[in-house]
Amino acid sequence: MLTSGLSQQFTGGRSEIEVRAATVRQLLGELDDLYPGLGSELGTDTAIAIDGEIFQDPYLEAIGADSEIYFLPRIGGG
Amino acid sequence: MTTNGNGSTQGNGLKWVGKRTIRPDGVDKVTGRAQFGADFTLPGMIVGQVLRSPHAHANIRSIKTDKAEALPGVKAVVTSADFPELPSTFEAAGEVMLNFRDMSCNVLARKKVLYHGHAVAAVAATSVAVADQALALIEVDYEILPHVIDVIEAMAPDAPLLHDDMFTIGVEPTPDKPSNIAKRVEYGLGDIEAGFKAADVVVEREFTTKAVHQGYIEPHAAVATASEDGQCHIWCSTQGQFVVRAYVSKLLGLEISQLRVTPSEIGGGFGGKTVVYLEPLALALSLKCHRPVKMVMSREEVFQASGPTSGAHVWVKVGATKDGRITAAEAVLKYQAGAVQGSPIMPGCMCAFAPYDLENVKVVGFDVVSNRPKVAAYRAPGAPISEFGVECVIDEVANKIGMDAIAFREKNAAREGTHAAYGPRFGPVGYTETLRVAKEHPHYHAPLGPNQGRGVASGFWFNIGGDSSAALHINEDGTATVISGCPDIGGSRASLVIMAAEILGIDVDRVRPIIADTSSIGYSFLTGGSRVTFATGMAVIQAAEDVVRQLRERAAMIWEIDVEAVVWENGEARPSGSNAGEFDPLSLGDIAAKAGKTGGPINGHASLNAQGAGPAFGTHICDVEVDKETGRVTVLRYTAVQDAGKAIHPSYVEGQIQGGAVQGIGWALNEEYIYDEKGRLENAGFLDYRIPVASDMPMIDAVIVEVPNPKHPFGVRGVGEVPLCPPMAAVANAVAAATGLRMADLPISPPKLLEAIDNGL
Amino acid sequence: MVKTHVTMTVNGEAAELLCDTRATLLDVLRDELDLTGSKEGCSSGDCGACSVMLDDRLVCSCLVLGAEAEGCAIETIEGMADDDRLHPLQQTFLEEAALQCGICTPGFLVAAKALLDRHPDPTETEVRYWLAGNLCRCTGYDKIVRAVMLTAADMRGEPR
Amino acid sequence: MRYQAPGTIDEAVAVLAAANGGAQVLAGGTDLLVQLRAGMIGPEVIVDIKRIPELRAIAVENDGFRIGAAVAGAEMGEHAALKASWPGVVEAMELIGSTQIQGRATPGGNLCNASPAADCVPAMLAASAMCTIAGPTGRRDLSVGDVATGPGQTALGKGEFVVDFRLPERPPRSGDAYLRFIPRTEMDIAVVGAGVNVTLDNDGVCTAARVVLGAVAPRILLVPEAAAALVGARLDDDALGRLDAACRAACRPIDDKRGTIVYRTKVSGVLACRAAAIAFERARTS
Repeated sequence: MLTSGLSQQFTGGRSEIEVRAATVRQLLGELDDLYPGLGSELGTDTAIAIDGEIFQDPYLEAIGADSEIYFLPRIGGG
Repeated sequence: MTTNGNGSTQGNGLKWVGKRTIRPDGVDKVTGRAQFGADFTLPGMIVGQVLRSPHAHANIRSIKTDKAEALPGVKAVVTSADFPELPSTFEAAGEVMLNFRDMSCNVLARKKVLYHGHAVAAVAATSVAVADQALALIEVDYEILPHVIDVIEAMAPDAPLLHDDMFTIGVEPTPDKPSNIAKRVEYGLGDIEAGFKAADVVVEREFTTKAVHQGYIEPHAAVATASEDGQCHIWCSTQGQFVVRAYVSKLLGLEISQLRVTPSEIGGGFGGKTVVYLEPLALALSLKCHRPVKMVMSREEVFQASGPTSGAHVWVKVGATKDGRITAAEAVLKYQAGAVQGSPIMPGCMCAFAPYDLENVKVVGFDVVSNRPKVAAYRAPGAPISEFGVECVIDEVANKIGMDAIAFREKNAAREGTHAAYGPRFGPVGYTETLRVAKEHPHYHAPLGPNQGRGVASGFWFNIGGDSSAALHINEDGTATVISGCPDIGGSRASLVIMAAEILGIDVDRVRPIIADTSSIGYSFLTGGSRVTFATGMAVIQAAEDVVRQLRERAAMIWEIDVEAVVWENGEARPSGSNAGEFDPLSLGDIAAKAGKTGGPINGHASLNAQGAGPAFGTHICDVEVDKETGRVTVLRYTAVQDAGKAIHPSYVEGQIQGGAVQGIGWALNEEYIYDEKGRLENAGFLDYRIPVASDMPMIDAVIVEVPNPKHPFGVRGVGEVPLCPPMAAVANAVAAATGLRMADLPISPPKLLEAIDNGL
Repeated sequence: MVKTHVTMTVNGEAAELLCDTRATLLDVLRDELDLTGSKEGCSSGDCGACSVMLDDRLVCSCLVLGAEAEGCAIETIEGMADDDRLHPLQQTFLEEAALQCGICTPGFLVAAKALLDRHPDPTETEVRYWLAGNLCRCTGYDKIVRAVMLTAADMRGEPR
Repeated sequence: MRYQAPGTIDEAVAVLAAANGGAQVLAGGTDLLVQLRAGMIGPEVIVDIKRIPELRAIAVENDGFRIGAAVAGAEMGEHAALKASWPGVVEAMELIGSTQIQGRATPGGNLCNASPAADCVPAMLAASAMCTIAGPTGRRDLSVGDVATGPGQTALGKGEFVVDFRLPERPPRSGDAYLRFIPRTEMDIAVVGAGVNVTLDNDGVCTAARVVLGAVAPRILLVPEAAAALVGARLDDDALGRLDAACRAACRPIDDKRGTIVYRTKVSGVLACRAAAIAFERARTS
C-alpha cells in the first residue's frame, strides 16, 4: 500500500505501508493511529486508487485483502 | 473525418448513440436568439465597473472612496473592506478544496496589489460613463514594491517576496524563511540512477513555456440582484452554476440557500470560467444598493485579470537502450501559479510520463507565485506543459537510436495493467490503438517537400467523474424533458438527449434538454475535466432507467399482470412472452396519457458521484513548412487521433479534438503574455495576443478511436482535455525535422526561429 | 451627455433613436434596439463577433459610431432567417456542427453570407481569408469552413 | 463630444476651424474608435468626412488616379483600372485588417494615423503619390512621405485634413509591389513592410526605381540607396544582394512586442528583394 507526494512528510519518507482494513474509512483510521494526522490529511482532499480505479471522494469503498491502494491528489480539469 | 470502431460491443444495436443529430440548442445559436452572459437584463438594472491596479506589486496604504460615492448616479462602491476576512485554510466548496483567503484577495486586493490589473474596488452606477467617472475619483495611495514576473527569478532567494507567510510545503523540515515557492511535490517509481546507468542513450534538455490564455471569445459577464430580505440571484456565464454559488456564498458570508445562480449560455471557457471574478463584486454591490447590477469585462480586463495557464520551466531527462526500451525518465517542473498559490503542478507531474510504461521514473514539481494574474484551469490543466517537454525528448531519443517515432512510443506505451508513473495500474486504455491508427494513416506516409518536416506527439489526461444530478420528466403527450445542472459549452445537450432517447427508445427529437439553475436541480459539479457526457450522462441514463422501470409498472397495472412480465422495447411496453398474456403494446404516449389514472406523473431522478472515469490518450501528426528567411512556420497538414471510449455524437467529439489541436498550435507558434520592465501586460488584446485565425490553419483531420470505458454504460471516456496535450510537441518536432533545430522555448515565434536558423543553433 | 438623432433601417424596419455620440453601432443595436445577436468580444475590430452589414458592406459594428449609421441600411443576424425558414448557411452550420459554444456564430454567419452573396464559388483559401477577421476558439475552424463550402455548393445547385 | 458630418470640403474646413484644435477627423474610424474607447483621445467634436462626395470617389485624371481620402479599402480593391495600374498600392491597402476592416478603413486614415507600420503608405510613397490638403488657408499639395512626421505626429496644421491622393500615370514597362511580414497570415500590424516600384527598358534593365520600407524607423523610410542598387541592373543576384544590403543599412528599428531590431533589419532586406521580384515581373508583363 503506497502513499506518495505530500503525505511522505507524515511517514518520515516511508512510502509503502501494510494496513488491515475493509473500507477506506477504516484504512484512514488505521493510518491515523500509525502516523497521527496522516489519516485526516488524506481524508480531506485526496483521491484513492483501489486496484487501479480512482475514487475522488472515497469513504465507504470496500478494500480487498491484497488490494493495492494509491493516494493521489484530486483531479480537476478544464 | 473517420471513425475507427474498435470492436466496441457497446456500439452494437444502438439507435441514437453515435448518430450526428442536430443539437437541440442549435437554432437559437444560429439566429442570435441564444442569451449569453452579457445579453441578460433586468428592470432597474445598473452597471458595475472595476478599478484595477496600474502596478505589478504595491502596498495599498489607503483607499478613499468618498468622492466617488458622492458623484450623482453612483449607487454603491465596494472595496475589500466590504468582504469578510477569511482564514488561509483549504475548505470544501462544492467538490473542491480551496483557499478562500487567496480567492478573496484575488477578487478584490486586500492590503496589497499583486499584479497589473488586480481588482482594487468596484462601483455601481446608473451608466458606464458615470461609473467610469467614479472610478477616476477613487483615490488609492500605493507604495510601489519591486516585482517579479519570471518563474526562475521568482524562485531566487533574493526575489521580491509576494507573501511573507508563504513557507514552502512539501520539504522537510519546513523552511524558516518565507519564499515564493508555495509547494514542492514529487512522484516516482523504482531507481532512476540505476535506470540511467542501464541506458545506451540519454537525452537531457531544458524547456520554457509562456503563460497562455484560454482565449474564449465571450468576456466574463454577470448580473446580480439582492433583495432587502437577503435573497440573492446571480445570472452569469460560467462552467458551473453550483461552484459559483459555493464560492460567492463563502466569499460574502451567505448561507447557500440565500443564493440562486442561473447559468447563461456560455461563450467558451476551456477551464477559465470555473472560478469567480465579477460575480461576488456584482452581488456585493447589489447587497449595498438593492438594484440589479450588471458587470461585463472588457477584453483588456479578460487578459489582465482572468486566469491564463502557467508559464513554466521544464527539465526532462530520458534514457533508453539501443533497442528502444526506456530505462529511466526524470523531470523537474517549475510552474507559475500567478499571484497566489495553486498552479496545476500536481497534474503536470502526474501526466508528464503517463503514456509510458516505466520502471524507473521521478518527477519533482514546484508551485511558484509571481506578479501575474492567478492562473485558472485550461484544458488538461498542467499536462500540456510537462507533456510538451517529455514528447520533445522522446522524439530526440527515438532519433538518436534511429527508431521510428511511433514505433519507439509503441515499444514503451502504457497498456492495461501498466503502473502509471503516478502509481496506480491502468485499466483498459487506448494509447496503443491511437499509435497504430496514426502509423497506418496516409498522412504518416505522405511525401514532404523542401523545408518541410513532420512531427508526432502523444498526450494523456485522466478525465474525471464526480457529482452530477439529472431529472427526466415524461410529459402528458409522451415527450420528455431532460434536466441537468451542467452548462453546455460544446454540445453536451446533444449527447444527453441522445443517451436519454436511447434508453427510452423514442425519437431524439421528442426529448428536450434544459440546464437548470441551482434551485431547480440537485448539486452538479461544473462542466470541466471532460466529465459532462461521462458523469452527467450517467445520471441521465440512470434517470431514464428509473423512468423505464415506472413505465413497466404502469403497463403492468393497466394489463393487470406482474411487472416482471412486462418488457420495454423500442419505446413500447410489451408482454414479455405469450404466457404473460395477449396485449397490444403500450407506447410511451399511451402510458403518459394514463399517468393520472395509474398513480400520477412519471418522472425519473438520479444523483450520483460518478467513479471510474476512463483515462484517455491521443496521438497527433503535424507537417510544417519553414520559411528560412523569415522564420515563419506554416502548418501544412494536421491529423489528431484520439481514444474517445465511445463517441455519443461524433461531430462534437471531432470538434473538441479539432479545437484543442488549433489552440495547441497557437500555444506553440504565437501565443504568449508579454510584460514590460514595470511588470505591466503589454498585449492585453486580440491584436497582439495572437490566437490562430482561419487563414492560418489547414483542415484538422480528427480520427476517433473507440476503446470503451467499461465503467460507463455506453463506454464514454471524455474528450475535451486530451487534444491540447500533443500539439506543442508535434509542432516543435516537425520544426526540428524541417530545420534540424530543437526549439525548446515556446512560442516558436518568427524572430526566435530566424535567430536560431541564422546562428545554426 | 450629447445625443445625436439617428434614423436607419435595421433588417428592413425603420428605426429612429437618440444615441450618445460615443455609442457605437453595436451599442445601439444591443442596448437601444435589443438586438443582442451581435456580440461584443473585443470592441477593437479584432474578433468579428459584432459583424453586421452596413449599406451592403461587411463591417465590425464596434468600429462604427451609431451616429455614422444615419440613413444607412443595417442587416444583422436577426434578419438572416426568412420567416420560419433558416438561411442555407444557418441550416448547414447546424447539420455540420459548425458551432460549439456559439458566441462567434452570428458573426461568422453574417460574414459568410456576405462572401457567398459576392462569390458563389469560393475556394477553401478564399473562405479562410474572408473569415480571418472572425475569431473562433472552439472549433479550430475546420467545420465552419466545410459548412461554408458545402452551402456554397448547395446554393449553386451542385449535388452533394 | 459632438458628431458632425459636413457635406462639402469647405463646410468641413469651417467646422474644424471653429473647433480650434478640439476636433478630430473621422474617416473609416478603424483606428479612431479604438483610440476613443481606450481614452487615448477625447475630442470635443468628431468631424466625419465620409459624407463629402469628392472624398468618396476614385477618378481617372490626366492618365493617373485621384483617390478620395475616405474611400474604403474594399472600394479600391474593386476598382479594376486602379488595380491594373497600381497593383502594389491596392494590395497594400487591402492588407490592412480583415474583410470587416476593409469595409471601413481608408487611405486617408491610414496616412494620418501616422503609424510607422502603416501598410498603404510605403506603397503610395513608392508610387510617388501626392496628396491634397485642405485647410483654412486653402489647398496645398504634400508628398505622402511628408505627412507623417513621427509616430502619431503629422505635418497637418490646425483645421487641415487630407482630401485625396494622386497617383501619376503608370509608365510603360513599369510595375509595383508591396509585401509585409506579420506573425499570422492576417489581422496583425506589420513587423516589416517593403514597397517597390520599378520601370524597365526593353532589355529588362531597370531605368527607375523607388524602394520604401515600413515599420523599421520612426517614419516610413524612402531608401534611395536601395533604389540605386536596382537602377541600371537586371534582377540578378548582385542587384538583389546590393538591394538587401542597402535596406538593412537604412533600417533604424526598435525592439518591441512585435519584433526585434535584428529581426526587422534582416527581414527588411528579404521582403524588399521579394517585392522587387514581383515588381520586375509586373513591369515585364505590363
